[in-house]
Amino acid sequence: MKGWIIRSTLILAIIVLAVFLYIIGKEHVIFVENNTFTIDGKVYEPYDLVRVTLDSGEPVELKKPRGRSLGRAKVSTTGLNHKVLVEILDDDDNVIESKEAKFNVKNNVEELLLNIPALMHDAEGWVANNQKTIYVENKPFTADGKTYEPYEFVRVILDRSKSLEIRKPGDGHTGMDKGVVTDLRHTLYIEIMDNEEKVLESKEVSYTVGHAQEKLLINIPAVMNDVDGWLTEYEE
Amino acid sequence: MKKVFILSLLVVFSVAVFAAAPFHIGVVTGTVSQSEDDLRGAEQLIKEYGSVEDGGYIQHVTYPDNFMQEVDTTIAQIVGLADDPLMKAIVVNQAVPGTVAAFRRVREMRPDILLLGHPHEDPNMVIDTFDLAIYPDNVARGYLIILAAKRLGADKFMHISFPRHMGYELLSRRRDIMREACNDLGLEFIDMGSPDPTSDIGIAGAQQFILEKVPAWLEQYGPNTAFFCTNDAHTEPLLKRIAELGGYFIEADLPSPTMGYPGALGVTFTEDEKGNWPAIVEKVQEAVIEKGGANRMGTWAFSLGFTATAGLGEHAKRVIEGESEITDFDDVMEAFMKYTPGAGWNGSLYVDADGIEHDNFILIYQDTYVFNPYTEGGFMGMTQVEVPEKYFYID
Amino acid sequence: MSILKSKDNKIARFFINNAVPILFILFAVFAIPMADLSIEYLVAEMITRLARYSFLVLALLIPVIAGMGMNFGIVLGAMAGQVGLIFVMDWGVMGVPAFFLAIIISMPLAVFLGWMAGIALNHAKGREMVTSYILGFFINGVYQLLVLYSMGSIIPINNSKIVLPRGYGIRNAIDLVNLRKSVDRLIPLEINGIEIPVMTFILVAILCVFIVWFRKTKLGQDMRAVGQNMEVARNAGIPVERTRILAIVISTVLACIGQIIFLQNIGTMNTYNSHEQIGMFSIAALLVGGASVAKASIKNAFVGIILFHIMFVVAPRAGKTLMGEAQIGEYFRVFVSYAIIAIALALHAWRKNKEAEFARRSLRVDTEEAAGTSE
Amino acid sequence: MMEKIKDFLEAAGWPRLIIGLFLLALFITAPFVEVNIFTSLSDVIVRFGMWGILVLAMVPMVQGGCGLNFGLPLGIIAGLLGAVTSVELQLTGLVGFFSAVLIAIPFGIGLGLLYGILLNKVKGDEMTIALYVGFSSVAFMSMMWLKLPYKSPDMIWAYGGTGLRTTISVEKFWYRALNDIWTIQIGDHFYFPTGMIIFFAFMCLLVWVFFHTKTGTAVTAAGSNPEYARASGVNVDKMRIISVILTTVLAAVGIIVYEQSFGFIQLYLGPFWMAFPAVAGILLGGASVHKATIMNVIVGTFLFQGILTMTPSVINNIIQTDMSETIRIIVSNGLILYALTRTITIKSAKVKA
Repeated sequence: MKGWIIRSTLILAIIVLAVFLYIIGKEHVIFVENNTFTIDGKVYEPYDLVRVTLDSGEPVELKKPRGRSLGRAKVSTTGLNHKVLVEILDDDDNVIESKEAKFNVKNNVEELLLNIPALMHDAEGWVANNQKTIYVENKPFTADGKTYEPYEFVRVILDRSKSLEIRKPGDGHTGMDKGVVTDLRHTLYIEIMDNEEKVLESKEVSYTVGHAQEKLLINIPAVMNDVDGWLTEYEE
Repeated sequence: MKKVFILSLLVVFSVAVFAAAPFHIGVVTGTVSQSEDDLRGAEQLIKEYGSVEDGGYIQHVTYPDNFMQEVDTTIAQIVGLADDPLMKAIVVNQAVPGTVAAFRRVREMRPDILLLGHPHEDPNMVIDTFDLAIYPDNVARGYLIILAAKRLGADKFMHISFPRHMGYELLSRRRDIMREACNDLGLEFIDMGSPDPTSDIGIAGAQQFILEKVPAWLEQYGPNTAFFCTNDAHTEPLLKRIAELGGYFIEADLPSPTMGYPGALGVTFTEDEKGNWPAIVEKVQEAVIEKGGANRMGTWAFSLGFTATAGLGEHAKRVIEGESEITDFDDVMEAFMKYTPGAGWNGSLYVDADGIEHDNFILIYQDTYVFNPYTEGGFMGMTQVEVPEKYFYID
Repeated sequence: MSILKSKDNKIARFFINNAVPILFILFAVFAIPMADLSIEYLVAEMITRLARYSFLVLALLIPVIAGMGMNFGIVLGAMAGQVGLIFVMDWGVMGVPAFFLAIIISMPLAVFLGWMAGIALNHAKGREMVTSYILGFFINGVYQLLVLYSMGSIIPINNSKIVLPRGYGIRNAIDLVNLRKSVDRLIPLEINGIEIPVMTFILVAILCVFIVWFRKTKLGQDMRAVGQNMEVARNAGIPVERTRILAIVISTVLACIGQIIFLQNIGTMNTYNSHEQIGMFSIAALLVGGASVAKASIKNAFVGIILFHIMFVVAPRAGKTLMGEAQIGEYFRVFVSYAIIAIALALHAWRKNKEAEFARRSLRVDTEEAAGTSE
Repeated sequence: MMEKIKDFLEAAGWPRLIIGLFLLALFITAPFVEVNIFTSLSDVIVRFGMWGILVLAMVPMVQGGCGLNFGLPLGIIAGLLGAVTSVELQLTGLVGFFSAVLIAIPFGIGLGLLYGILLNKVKGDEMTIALYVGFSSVAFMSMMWLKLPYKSPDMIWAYGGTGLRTTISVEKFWYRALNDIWTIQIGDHFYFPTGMIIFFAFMCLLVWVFFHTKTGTAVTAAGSNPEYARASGVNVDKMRIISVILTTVLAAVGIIVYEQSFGFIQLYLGPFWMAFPAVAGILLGGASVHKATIMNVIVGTFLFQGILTMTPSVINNIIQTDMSETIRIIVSNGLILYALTRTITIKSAKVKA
């Protein structure tokens, strides 16, 4: 009896240790971004030069984005509680303004996006999940009293990587699928097919997701017919 | 008198100093028993630029024959090159497992050394560590080999491989592309498993399997079956049987006229044919035609292994001397053309699963050469064919 | 006269006892200058090799005590360790926590595999080495089935850097960049530009203490008894089968940890091959260090790693200089390395004979003296 | 008759019976998955003939008390030297084959002598040392293949450099020289390499005869009980050396037989992989580290090569993916493991006879 208690305690202790190790060791990639941030019609502009220190790591310097640059840096971190120190610099590297903030990461979040202008203005969503779940539906869409019908068989490629195949709802098909994408700017490649998988029609569109949005819904018939409102926030 | 002596001593010294190469290039290849052509490429470089022992540019070392197990030795050999303060570039052909680990250590020790190679390890790791990687374009070849088979008259296509190779992203992807291409071009695709030459039964056991099974396969699937295998050890017996009994062999996994053919068909070479690719192709062609393999068997006219070692070495030298840009596709091809006069090359940049194009990972391929009895040679013109876009999206 | 004789003996005994290291030092004296490698590089390389291999080689000791010979079955432990690493990398855990988490995950698997191997070896008494060798092949097939076909399809693995794009099967190479040298560099120390993996050496030291302590425990004593004579041990009430199984389980678990240490040092993992030759190399190193199938010590392990690996690093370059061709250098390395092991083993056997002779002689002197006093 | 069957069963033992039944099951399944049973049977027989002598080469050393010969590559190298020299001399047909054998034998004796002397120094550790002798001899010969002055255009490299190719085709010389003596060909599919099988039987006979000579019994005595043998005046060390020489020569002959059927001479790493299948074969046949008979060789070679041939063919045709190789590894090594972990009862009566 005594041996049994000791053993089960030991096993329990090891499991607790494993969970603890998982939590403190889990990698969270944090993208620090010095880029324009828009929320509720308000626009926060990026700074010329900022220095960002995450926890006690090496500081990173970010310039104002130019051309294709997104003004970003990638920092790998572990643990759930972080603090960030932002220093706005002038041309001679003098600190004009600085601010320190704290934030938490949920354990199951792989990537975070941290927007500096938003942080400096305390705007909602300055730190957000960088992974967005995109729900794609092949269902009837109604707009301006007109209804666009779903297609027999559709192949959708999210950002040239994740491929989804969706049939018309009914016969056990839900007419819906989802995929996870990272970042804010995305492309969507759609192929309308017949039952022999021959492509009848294809289309490519690009779209942008807001910082704070985590789940989005795309309606295929609406996209194919260029109807506004094909991209909405997803509600369970 | 004394002055003259000192002066002459100075002259002697200065000659010695100036005669020595200003920098060194490390070249790492397999031995002849693993990959002959790779090593011959290194010998070509030594012939041109001299070995470090003789004051030249090239420091050649080899990795172990059973490199899959002796990763440690591969790492030590590569890192050992970086111990030389004059070392400015390291070319590894083929960059077998352990190269990435070694390159990371070289980077830590000597960030100035250029790192080039033909990688075996996962593209994700290679992109982050290599300055330049070249790889046969298995995406395009997945389609083009099937197309060539169809043009030659095959109606079935057999892909022979084993689990360990199917753990390689680019090999596994090529198989799926081949399957899709067979579907589209109307060939039947047969996925065949075979013993792994590095497993318990060894190379001989794996080869014996091929020797025994090809006749059975030809009987079951008919003489219009094209065969393709992912492993070099399987190539030799496969060629022997196809030449004897029928079937098609478009090109090897790492094509070269010296890949499999000389051993399989007992081709004899004289001393004066050595080192001359066109003469070797002709000699192999004679043997293939004699066995009745005309219009059924092919290769690349210039060895990939040879060209990769020599071409990457040449490119590295040009980059260090400021003549070329490390990741400039045209510059790379120019260095390659030096060793393959008149060959048709084509290629693209590797695009990863996230759709990001990497300019330090170049995929290349040469035109397929089919042995035939006509003197004009059998280039298939595969480099002119445009590969349909959809194959690039197949995972 | 007897004093002179014993002095003679001392010198002779010194050479005989240290024949193998002397042979190696002779080899090194010739080969190192020919290899044209800097001393810093060699020292750094040896420190790396010690960090990489110590744990794995030490894992061989306990089955030797139990009379089971060289355990080629440590590849089973290595495979278990790799499975642990795959999971940890999939979950995106990094650094030292990843290291310990991988150990915790793979431990039950290692215990299970060790237990199975132990049972199999109990059915193959006297053929342990061959059986453990084939056991390695067999479990390798099971490992392939698990990693290449089940992971991603039955066992959920989602990280696209680990799983093949086709959706199941682990890639042939996995990047351990998040784990690379995390333990080695936990306590950073650099002497003369040479990095010392302090934490790894602390772990190795703990293991050495454990082995020394273990030998003195009841179980350790039992193992020695079983190793010397199974029948006698059985008659003395020692559960022979159970003791042997425990020896293999401990060895497998240590090998599992050893493989994780090995891979965190290298920083990349060949999913299907990293484990294969672990047994072969560890055993070779231990043998070079002066161990035999029946007797091996901690000292043998360390001496062996240094000597064996110095040869591995130096020989290809020395061979190249000697023969003027790179590939011949490579063959030269393999030839010299293994030929020297063969010679070393022959020398050990010779030493054993000589020692027996010395023992007989001293015994004879003792009895003569004893006889003298009694008269 | 019944007695004989019973005897055979006892000698064969359950593991072999079960593995034999498994093999039989594979043969029965074969036609249903479109594997031609005659081709398969023929393949198994050919492989049996190819491997037979190499497996037989294990026997003298085991009987001499030196354990399983992981140093088989050493003997193989002697054979390769013979084969390569015969090709260099452009000898063809049976003349080529037998001259290869004759050239190989002195090399085999010489190498065997040195090997035997080394093994006598390390009594108790023979198997480990044999492993390393195998490795180092393969590496040493790799250097030699590059440096030996063979010049035949059939054997030199295509592109450059000195030395011999990795694979040399013997098609123009003595391909199937032995196989094709009195070949029986039934239909398109069944081929029986009579000559090779007869040669194997002849070699078995020679070994059997040897072990019934005075020297042969002395070797067995030295192997089974060295102390007793020494007491009765047998020079144990000498007997061990004889057994090692015999093993090495048999391996040398075995590889030439193998090559004439295989069609290629494989140099460099080729010999490296040959020891394992031979060791596995004899173990599967019921031999132990201390005792091996010719019956073990015949049964073991047939079973092991049978499984090696049949498992991939049948499984491949059942599931058409690369997974079949994984299953082959599990099945064939599982069976060897099974054979190894069954207790082998050594019948003392047999030893005396």
